[in-house]
Amino acid sequence: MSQASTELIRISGHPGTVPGAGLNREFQVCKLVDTTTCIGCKACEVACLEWNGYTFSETTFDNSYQTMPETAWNYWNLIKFNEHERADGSMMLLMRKDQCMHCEDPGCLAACPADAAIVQYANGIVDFQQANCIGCGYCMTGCPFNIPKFSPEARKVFKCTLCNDRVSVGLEPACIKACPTGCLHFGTKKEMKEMAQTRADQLRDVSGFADAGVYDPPGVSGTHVIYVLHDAKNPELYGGLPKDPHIPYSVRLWKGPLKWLGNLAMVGGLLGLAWHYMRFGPKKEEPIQPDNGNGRRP
Amino acid sequence: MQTSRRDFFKVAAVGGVAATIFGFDLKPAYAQLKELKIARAAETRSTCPYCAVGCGVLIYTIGDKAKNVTPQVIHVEGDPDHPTNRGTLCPKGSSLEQDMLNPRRLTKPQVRRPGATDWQDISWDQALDEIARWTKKTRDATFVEKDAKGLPANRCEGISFIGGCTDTNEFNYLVVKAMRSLGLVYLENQARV
Amino acid sequence: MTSDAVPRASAANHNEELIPRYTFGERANHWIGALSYTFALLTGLAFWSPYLYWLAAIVGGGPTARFLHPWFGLIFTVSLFWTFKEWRRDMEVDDGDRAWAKAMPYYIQNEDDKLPPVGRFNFGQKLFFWGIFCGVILLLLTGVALWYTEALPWSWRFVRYAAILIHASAALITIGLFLIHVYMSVFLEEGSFGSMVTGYVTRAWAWTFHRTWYEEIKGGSRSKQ
Amino acid sequence: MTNGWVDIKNTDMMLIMGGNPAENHPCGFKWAMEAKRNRNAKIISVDPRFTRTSSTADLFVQIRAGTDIAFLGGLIRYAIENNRYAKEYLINYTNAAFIVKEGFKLPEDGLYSGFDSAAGTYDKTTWNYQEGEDLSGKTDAPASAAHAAPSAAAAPAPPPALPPNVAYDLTLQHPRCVFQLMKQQYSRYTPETVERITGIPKEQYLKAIDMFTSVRKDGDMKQVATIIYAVGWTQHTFGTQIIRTAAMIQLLLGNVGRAGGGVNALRGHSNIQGATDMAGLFDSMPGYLKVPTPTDADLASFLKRTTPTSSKPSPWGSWNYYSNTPAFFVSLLKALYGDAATKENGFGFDYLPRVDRDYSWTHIWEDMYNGKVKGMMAFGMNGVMIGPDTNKNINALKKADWLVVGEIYQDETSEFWRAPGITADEQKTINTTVYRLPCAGFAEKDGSMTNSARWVTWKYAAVPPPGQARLDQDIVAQIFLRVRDLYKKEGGKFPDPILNVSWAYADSAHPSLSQVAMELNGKALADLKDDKTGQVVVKAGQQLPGFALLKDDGTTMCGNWIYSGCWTEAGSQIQRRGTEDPSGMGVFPNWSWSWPANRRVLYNRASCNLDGKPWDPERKQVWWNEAAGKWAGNDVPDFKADSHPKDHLGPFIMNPEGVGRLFAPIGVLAEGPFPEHYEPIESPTKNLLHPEQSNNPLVKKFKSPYDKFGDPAEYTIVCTTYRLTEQYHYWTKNNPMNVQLIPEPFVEIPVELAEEKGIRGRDMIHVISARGKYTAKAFVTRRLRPMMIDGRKVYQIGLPIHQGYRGIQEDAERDARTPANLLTPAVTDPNAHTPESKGFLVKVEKA
Repeated sequence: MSQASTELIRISGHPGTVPGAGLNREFQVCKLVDTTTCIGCKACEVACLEWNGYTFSETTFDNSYQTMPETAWNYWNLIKFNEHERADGSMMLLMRKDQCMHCEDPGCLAACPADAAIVQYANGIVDFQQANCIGCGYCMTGCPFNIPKFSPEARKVFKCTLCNDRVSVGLEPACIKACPTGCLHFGTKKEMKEMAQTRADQLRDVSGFADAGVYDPPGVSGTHVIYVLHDAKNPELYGGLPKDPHIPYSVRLWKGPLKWLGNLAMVGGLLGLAWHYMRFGPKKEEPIQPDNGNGRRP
Repeated sequence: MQTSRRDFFKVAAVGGVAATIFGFDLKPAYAQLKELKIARAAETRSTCPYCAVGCGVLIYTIGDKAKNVTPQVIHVEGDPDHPTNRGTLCPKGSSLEQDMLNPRRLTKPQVRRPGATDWQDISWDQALDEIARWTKKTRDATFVEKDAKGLPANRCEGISFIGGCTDTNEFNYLVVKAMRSLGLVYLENQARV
Repeated sequence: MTSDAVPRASAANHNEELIPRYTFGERANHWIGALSYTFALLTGLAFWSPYLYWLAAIVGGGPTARFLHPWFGLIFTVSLFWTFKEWRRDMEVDDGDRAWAKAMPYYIQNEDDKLPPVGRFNFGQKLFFWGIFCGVILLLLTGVALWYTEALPWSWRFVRYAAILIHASAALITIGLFLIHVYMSVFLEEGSFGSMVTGYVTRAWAWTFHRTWYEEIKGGSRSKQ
Repeated sequence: MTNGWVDIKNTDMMLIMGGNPAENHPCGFKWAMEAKRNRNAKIISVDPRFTRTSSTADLFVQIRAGTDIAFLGGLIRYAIENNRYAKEYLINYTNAAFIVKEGFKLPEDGLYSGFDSAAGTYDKTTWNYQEGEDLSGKTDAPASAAHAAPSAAAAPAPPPALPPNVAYDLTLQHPRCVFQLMKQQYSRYTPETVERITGIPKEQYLKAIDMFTSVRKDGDMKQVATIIYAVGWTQHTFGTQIIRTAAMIQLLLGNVGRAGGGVNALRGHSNIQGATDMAGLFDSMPGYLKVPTPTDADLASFLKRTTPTSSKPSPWGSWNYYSNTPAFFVSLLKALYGDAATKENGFGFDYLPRVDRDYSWTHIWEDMYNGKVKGMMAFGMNGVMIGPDTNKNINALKKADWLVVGEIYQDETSEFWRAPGITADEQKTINTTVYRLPCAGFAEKDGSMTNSARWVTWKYAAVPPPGQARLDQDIVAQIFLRVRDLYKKEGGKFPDPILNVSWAYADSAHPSLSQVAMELNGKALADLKDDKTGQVVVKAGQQLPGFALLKDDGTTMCGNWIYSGCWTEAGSQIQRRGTEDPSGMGVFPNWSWSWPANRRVLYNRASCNLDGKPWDPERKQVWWNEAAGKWAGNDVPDFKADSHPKDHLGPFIMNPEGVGRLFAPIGVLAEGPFPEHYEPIESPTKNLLHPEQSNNPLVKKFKSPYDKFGDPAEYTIVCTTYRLTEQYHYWTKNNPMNVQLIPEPFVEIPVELAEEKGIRGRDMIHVISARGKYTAKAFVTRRLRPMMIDGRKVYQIGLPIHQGYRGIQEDAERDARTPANLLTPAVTDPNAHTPESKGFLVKVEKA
């Protein structure tokens, strides 16, 4: 994509300006995951694997339908299962597709030290550029959703690309296309938000889920993957979806005040030493004086 | 195909590390988008072989169906035009690529002889000749023209044919035609169980 | 420095005589440590700020820098632990150091003649050593966590959060100490740098800066250790 | 399916029972979700375990496996008692008003009238309508006795037939009218009884049936409910009767024929609908025509026996479409035997084998085990794994002379001789010759498949078969042609059908499937003339436009009458790709082609009231156009196009009655006109309705040493088997992607049972039935709960069926290599001959 570099609105570890900063596109893309119509079929998992060219990895049965405990560097999309018993004793099988949330304010990108290893396109997609990735793993610390995963073989970090190879030519992501029940939907952020809200209202008014709602966490300025939950007050039930995700405070401290304090200290130190040299000059050795007995100089 | 692609990925990944170890990357290309892997691939319309929803699938193959290309599958996804599935596929349908590109596929006729503990290869010609011979021998030995009450039977009671779930209508019809002509009554199908 | 108001003593002919200060092992270890620290410093700085990311190019680019940084850190740690083993006694803080510490402003203002005599290492050097030592312990612990971030389970993510802060802070402390160390040994205190290269100092140098130590060893002269 | 996949979006209420569409038909299930999202439709999920379908349901009810008739019977009772049924529909479109013959007895003791306990069969004479006229209001009916008497007296001579004129009572008050009998039959199915049988607490049960019947509150016809099922109903020894109960409910509530309604069987495989249509089954001929039996002396007597005559209230009409059976069957014979089928030889009728008994699936293995069946050809069919009682099947194959397996992967059937437990020494004693032929995968062959909604869709080949693999049709053709050559050269037993069968494909060893599809559609063998005008409608040699033109005089040929219209002179209809849906109701009239005659919703005349106006004007399917004097619609009317509503022609045109059958008379079903609850052959309890007749009286058990049944005192746990959404039968265990999703076999067991047995999740356990032992890891879950059955705690466990002894994990010995069907019993439904695999008894042990 020739225009891709101009459409970058954020670049990790980048000194100076960003070519697309301030660029206003007509719309940003968004993936809507309606967990209330998810049937946990894992079509999205397979479609993701197939499209992205990853294949078999060893798994073991773990008293669950869940394929593996967490997403992996070569498994970007995982449905998390939770058998949940409601207060009235009725069962719920909560299923949530876990993948990169494509945060508006991405913690991975904030933490990344490598120039352009993580970029954010104007359409909202946060993309890892493995060619620039140095494999430091800071993105894994910066992400509040436990998404970026390190490949020991490639020594790079990988995650969902929101199929930007498909999106850039006008197709929908592979998982979206596959989803049999339409629990996954793709469109503009504005429309997905409206659609999610309509569904949440329906769940509240028709299906009796008083706490139904939309998950679009403000802590990361919203995400480009949003959820409809039966119980938006307890997102943790859905395979540990954080209640109030945000870039970790330590990452903010590290990339913010600490960095400026450190820079100041280092530059200040250098200047101070230079000043000292100019003010006091070098220490020179002196000829040995006879001992006057008190151990001090005469 | 599938193995080589995986290997290719490994090589690419290792090569990438090597390139960055030995090279300099002062000027990163800001963002390199992956090319769409099916951009100009040939597209064939088919039907998923699994359940009876009958989802339309698009099979993408190498080349553009030109004469000098032997097509091989590179990707399968749902047919967005199909009114039932509208492009969607379940986890089985989504993995159809690996159903075709599967190293476990049978690729040659084999025979297991009486008392043998393993398979041996056999030519198609010989296999078909032997099967035809068995069929005739068993039919002639077990054919019932009239039953105990003297009523017409015309049954071959020594051979059964069981048909599978993915056989096409036309194949099923040919089976009925051939097998009923041989007098088979033990004619059953996945449709029963 | 005082002027030539006081004529050179009779021992003047000894002033330029060389006496051993650092063994070959100590010097080799120092320079292994110095190089590994410098490398870790440069690569670390590359990761510290986008404006210094170009530093990574010095070692062949970001991935290589990331790959080597922890290894050089480890080398430095090993080197430092060896130093610790060798110099632990020399680095013990004693009563004399307390007096020296009170007189530190004189040291800063190059009025060394107002300082109490010191042994092999002065209190400043001891501070430097222990500062680096503590810093490296922190760097090591947090560095391992950062090295294998992927091995830390998500439920232990607080370790990651702590590690990035502590690693950076500890690094900043060692950088401060490092700058002072390099400044003093290379620029400020003439003869220091040479001593770590050749292993020898002049008697005058020893007498000037480490008089107690000088008194202890003054019998010795340039000879193979 | 009476309706279709997309049509589900039009519904207001779904009862999903005996099926798990979210897992097994995910892409079809989207339309259920669409109904939920767009119409606020509700889903009631009734299942032995909480499935992923249940997770989307508005109400989940856990039922004991095999007690569905009790559940549904109670629903019928509730609907009648609470005036939640479609009265106009019921009277005019069903046989509710028909009067049943005197002497008919309901099964209060578990048996209908006419049971011969010695033979274990029914004399169905009394399962018939009474001949007569309108008896409305004449409850005391001496006339009926008069009518009943002669038919009872005439019993021995001809086999009982339906009377042409049926006595009826439109007030539904006559004590022997179908409605009253049905009411009486299900009056025993009170919520309390249902609770004791099914284990569903009464309050929950009432909530479920109240929710379902709420669509017909006070008889209001606007809303529509659908019933969706799959083999969870079929695979019982009373499977057909469960489905009939559902059909009765849908008739009672007036949901059949309507958009968003119907009785919808979700077939489990891509083309078993087509395989059934094509009659790859012992007991039918293509297009659901009957098979000849030894007692059919010739074609004429066969046609007389199999062609129904209409049976209805005299003022009503009945199209009785199967009255065209002679045209369908003769055209089929012309397709099968071509020029060798002449009027003189009964169109080759005698070439067909005569079917005298049950040759179905379980009998194949029984008879092979007994040394009768010597050879087997299995194409794409993993016989060892699929049927019940794997051990028996393996031991049967040991006794066969030869086996031909056409497959794309190494399967258990072709390797039965080295199944786990068979030593090398034992292998040397197995004398079966096995040929394993590499076939083509789905993407490598063209042809048409028929989905569950009866849409016949063509697919194209994308790639050539790998290596030496060949197309399945080529292999069968080549075997057949070689056999034919042998008979030509050497002669043999009755070679005529083999030599005379029409195999006139351009390349006989590689038959072109489009040519075969054209044969299925049929063509004119002589110029066909319009009966009235005498003008030629179709010229000799032309493709037929549809089955209406089929003739019984040998001037047409047609391989399958219901497929007539699929490949006409206008071209291939099954390759059409029109995406337009003008009505917005998911009809898609120009997408591929649906049998019969491109109708998408069957019996759609019933979507209108007597006057021909849609019950719900917002969901208009077909309607009577008075001006044009014709039925018109968004769908093709499944009806006689010019039949004025005043003619009162019945909408169920395939029945001789012209109406839907609440009561199934004489020949329709083996074990009774109304479904009755019977326990599975292996059940933890006696039948609480009639302990003396616990099981279906018509179920036969085999006598081989493998046909053992468990004592409920020892085998206390109810086990059910099923598929998972991640895997497809015994096929995807060869596909790494699917193996990754479900890497190992497991058994779902309730937490309470696990605690009792000291089993933790991931522990290896044995599941043992009287027939075999299955080993897998325990999946301890709260989605299965212990149930109270008549005051006693009963556990249910669930067993996915996918793994066997050949596959990625199996070959790496990462699992115990035990097929699930080691456990299941070889007992079948007496109507459909489908084996029981959904409810049987086991015990569980820690491994």
